[in-house]
Amino acid sequence: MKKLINDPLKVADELVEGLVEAYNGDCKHVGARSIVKTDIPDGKVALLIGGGSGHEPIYHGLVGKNLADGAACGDIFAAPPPNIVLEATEAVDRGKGVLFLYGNYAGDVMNFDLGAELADDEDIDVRTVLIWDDVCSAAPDMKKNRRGIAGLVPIVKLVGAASQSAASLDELEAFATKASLQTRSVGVSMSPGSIPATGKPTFEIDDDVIGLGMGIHGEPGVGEIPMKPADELTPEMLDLIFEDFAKDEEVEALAEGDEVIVLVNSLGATTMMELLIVLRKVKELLTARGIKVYDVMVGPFVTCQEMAGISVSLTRLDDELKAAWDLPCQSVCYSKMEGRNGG
Amino acid sequence: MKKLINDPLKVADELVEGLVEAYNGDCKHVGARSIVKTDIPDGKVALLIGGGSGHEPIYHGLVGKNLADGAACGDIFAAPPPNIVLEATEAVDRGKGVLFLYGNYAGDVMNFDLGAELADDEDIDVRTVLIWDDVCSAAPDMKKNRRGIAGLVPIVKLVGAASQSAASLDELEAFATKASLQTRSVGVSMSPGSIPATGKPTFEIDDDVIGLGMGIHGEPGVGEIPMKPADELTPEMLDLIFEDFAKDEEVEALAEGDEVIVLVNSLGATTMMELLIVLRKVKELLTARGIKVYDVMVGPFVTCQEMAGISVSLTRLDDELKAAWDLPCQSVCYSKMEGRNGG
Amino acid sequence: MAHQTLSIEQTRDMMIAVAKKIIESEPILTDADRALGDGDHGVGMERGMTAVVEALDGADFPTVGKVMMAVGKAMMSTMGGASGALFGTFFRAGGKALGDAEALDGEGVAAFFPAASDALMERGGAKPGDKTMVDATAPAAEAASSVSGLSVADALKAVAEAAEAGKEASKDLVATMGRAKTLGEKSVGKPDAGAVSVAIITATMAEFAAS
Amino acid sequence: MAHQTLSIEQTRDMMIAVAKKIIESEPILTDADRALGDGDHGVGMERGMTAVVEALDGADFPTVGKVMMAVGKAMMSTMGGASGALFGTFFRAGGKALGDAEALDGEGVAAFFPAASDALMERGGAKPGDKTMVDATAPAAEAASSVSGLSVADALKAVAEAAEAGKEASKDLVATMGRAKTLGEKSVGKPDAGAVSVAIITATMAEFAAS
Ligand SMILES: Nc1ncnc2c1ncn2[C@@H]1O[C@H](COP(=O)(O)OP(=O)(O)O)[C@@H](O)[C@H]1O
Ligand SMILES: Nc1ncnc2c1ncn2[C@@H]1O[C@H](COP(=O)(O)OP(=O)(O)O)[C@@H](O)[C@H]1O
Ligand SMILES: [Mg+2]
Ligand SMILES: [Mg+2]
Ligand SMILES: [Mg+2]
Ligand SMILES: [Mg+2]
Repeated sequence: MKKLINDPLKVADELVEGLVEAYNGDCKHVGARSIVKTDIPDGKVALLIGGGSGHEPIYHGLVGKNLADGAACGDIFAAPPPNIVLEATEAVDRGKGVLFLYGNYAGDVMNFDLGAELADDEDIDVRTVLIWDDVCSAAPDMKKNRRGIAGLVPIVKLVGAASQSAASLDELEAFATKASLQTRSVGVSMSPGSIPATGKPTFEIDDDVIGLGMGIHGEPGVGEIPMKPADELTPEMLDLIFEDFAKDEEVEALAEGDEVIVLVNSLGATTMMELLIVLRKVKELLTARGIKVYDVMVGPFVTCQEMAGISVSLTRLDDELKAAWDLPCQSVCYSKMEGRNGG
Repeated sequence: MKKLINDPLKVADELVEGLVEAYNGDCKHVGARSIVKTDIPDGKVALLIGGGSGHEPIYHGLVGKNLADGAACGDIFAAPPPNIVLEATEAVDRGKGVLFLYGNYAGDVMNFDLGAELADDEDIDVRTVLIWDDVCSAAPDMKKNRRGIAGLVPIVKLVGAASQSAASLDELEAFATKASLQTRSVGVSMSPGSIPATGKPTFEIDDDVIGLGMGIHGEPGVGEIPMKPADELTPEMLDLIFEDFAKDEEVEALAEGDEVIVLVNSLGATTMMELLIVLRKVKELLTARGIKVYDVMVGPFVTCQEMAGISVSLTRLDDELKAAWDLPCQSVCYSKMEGRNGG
Repeated sequence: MAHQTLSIEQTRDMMIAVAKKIIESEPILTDADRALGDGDHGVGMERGMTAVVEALDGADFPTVGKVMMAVGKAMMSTMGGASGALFGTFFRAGGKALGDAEALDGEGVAAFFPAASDALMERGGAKPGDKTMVDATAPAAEAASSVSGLSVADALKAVAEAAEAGKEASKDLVATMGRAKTLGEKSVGKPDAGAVSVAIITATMAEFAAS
Repeated sequence: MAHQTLSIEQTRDMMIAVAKKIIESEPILTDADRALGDGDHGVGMERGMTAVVEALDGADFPTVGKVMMAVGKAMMSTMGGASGALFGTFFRAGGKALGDAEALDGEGVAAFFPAASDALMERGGAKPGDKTMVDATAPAAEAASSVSGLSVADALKAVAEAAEAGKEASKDLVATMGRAKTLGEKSVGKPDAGAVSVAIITATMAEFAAS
């Protein structure tokens, strides 16, 4: 795969420099590889996100107006080191503490935890809420072992909105925990992306199969299933989500009258055309169950280079989450006007 | 390339159905294959866009709040037939006439013109403004023969905003003509997309070359150049744009103090990572010339399936265009809050 | 025996025969467009002519002109792309030129093809020599201008021969218009896909009138 | 001749020697991680140890513990990924356990490895048998617990032998943690990449102390 880059080892640094330019002054580059908003008000409870690079527009693309205050960026597919986490934490802190909100991957947890320890040495109050929305990566009773995938986007959107008015770190932590708990995703992979530095594929998969529940780096999921039409695959994906809401004691089953945010995400090379064809079926299946669509997100939000594949995420909303959703937001990854589509 | 679709011949119809669901009630399906806003106020000067499908999120993804009122959608890579154009025209008309705004391709011009003739039979006042921003597709003195590429997105954004308050079709036509005239793009191709119905590539290109100025369907441009680093390619692309503004008698050369919208577009498989690395260089080159960046758009807006390649577009703004830009907008293709990044 | 004139019903049945012939020729048209264009002409014509059969089969028309306009409307509204608009324009303009005639004769043929070909050139901006369907329609129109005295059978025979000759001559031309990839010199030696369609359409009309 | 104790400077030079040895071993580590993991361990360790050399070369430290903590900080802040945090934790915790000692002796070795290995297990959640670097650090810690009476040379010799044995034993284990692709049974027969790093680190420390 031809890639428009310069030094393959400087890709992560250069893309973050470009990201700062995309914000055109609303964000600045901090420390080794962090991006932070320029106008965080004093006394704001801060929201810090982050993770490995190479999955753009997340993670760092979710810094923005009514979104995250900053992001600690790792190298390609690698967690940000603790010193970078510390630099970002110090830059976003306004005396009310900092919420770490990121996807549940071993490397990220270890590095963010070390960063939190370093921040603690600086007397900065840090809490962590992990995102583990990928229902195919562990059973419901082991859900804290699950990976974080595209569900991160609606979660950060909601928590970012809540952080604008959160009275305390406790309050924001509780809100984020609820948003994370109510978000579940299922992903499928069709072909790998390539590693920028080597050009090598991130994993192998046969032409006639789909990796059901496979992770965005090729991590194992439910297993391989035959390639099939969108209208046959979509129900299988949604059933896994419905099943998970039903089996998990910590949440109610999805029921008639529930309102959800629907996210249909492309992992990179899968086209908007395909996402829309899948969305069409998702809407049909939700309507059949009497589940209301509060708003829709569709596009490439969580990618792995030119990987082909999609994920479907549902976030169940209550009135508090709806109010947070309705806030407008602006970022490289996701922007919206006040309100919602169809509102 | 594996594609998540159903009947390959129904792709265009099904994706438009999905698009309607993405709007969650803000848009409706009209006639054979048009999408139209549900809340077009009486007496509004209407804005109609359209073109072939398969390039999502454009064209039909630019219908929305403060954007286009409707879109006439063709089959994959094919212009919408005149009857579809007529159906869309009748659906958006509110008695003040309809502006057709679309990319300059022979098939589209013929079909939209026929549609305009049919609309004229129905006493609907129609004007047409063509988008021909691709500077590599014809010399400045032949610019009406140029193809329309990614510059369509900022143009529709601006004209959509202006259409909210345009007093007459004349006024909107003049505004659109100015926005189109001030927008210039250069594209490069690295690898083809595939035709959904056949799986065949849309064109062939060697592994070690880039198609400079090649069209989004593989149309001929400046020619093939060796594959090179982003920081070497980007100046070549921008120079072609600067040169064009300088050579074209109809516009002033880009000069110190000018303010522009910068769009770095992916044709599909090219990653946001690469777009940001290119944007970084674009910003450096504009700054060196004293050209101010008013706002930035970066992402896959005008695609051709999983084609690899990018385009860079510049739109020079005056106060009238700036005011239109600052309006918020909401659509599947592009959404923003009030104001601008860095504003 | 060869027809002197064609009634409205006969004209309708002639165009149904034309449509079926084109549908059957899809592979030839696909190959022609694949060689020089983007390869979708055969499928597009098949889609358009299938709609033509649906529109004409068992339908009644007040004039022969309305039959031709129905052909144009069906193609225009189902084919999409450049050629849908072009063939739609061709048959609609030709049909209009037939006025309120209730039979097709040599005079009708002499009125139809020049009007149809001129409207096509007007719509598409192509001139003879650009290696488009115009290289078949222009000679056909030229031939038609001198057939007003003949039977519809002889008139269509002359038109079909001219279209066939034009299609053959298009092999030596260099492609320039309306294609994804402009092949320039590489296109020499192969006929233009749209010209092939025009030759098949006129040949089938002539055959029908002769039978 | 073998050292009884190592001064602060000698400890610093020992860790510089360790860093250079790892940098030189990059291909071995890359292969090991490519076989079982995502293949980036060699490059990561090279990046981390290059930073270690920069941090230690010509620098003065108040205690031997601070030398080790500097090693941990350099690795932690440049490697990224799981192993950066893990090695950072390992050396920082071990260094803290050395208190304000101004020389490294058998007692120091006995304090360093158990503290370092426990903190590593605490951080990563892996236990012996999970086929991680823990399968080299845990035996090393075990061996270290009984060397407080020995010279630093003999103490590190015992630790290195245990780490080497643990690395070898890791070949028979089934991989379960911290990898993009979990290979399960397929991983049997090959040593864990991190365990290979630990074996090289301890062996180089022992060599230095023995010389
Ligand atoms: N501008 C034009 N004027 C006349 N004929 C044209 C023009 N552009 C294309 N054609 C005809 O259309 C044919 C191609 O038709 P088709 O493949 O169905 O549409 P498209 O070119 O949109 O793929 C060409 O072989 C040529 O005869
Ligand atoms: N949870 C863990 N506990 C202990 N060691 C681990 C853990 N996860 C990974 N490792 C060690 O890290 C090594 C891989 O390191 P490296 O490839 O540099 O990082 P990554 O796993 O992020 O690619 C493995 O061989 C293993 O020894
Ligand atoms: Mg064609
Ligand atoms: Mg075509
Ligand atoms: Mg690794
Ligand atoms: Mg790794």
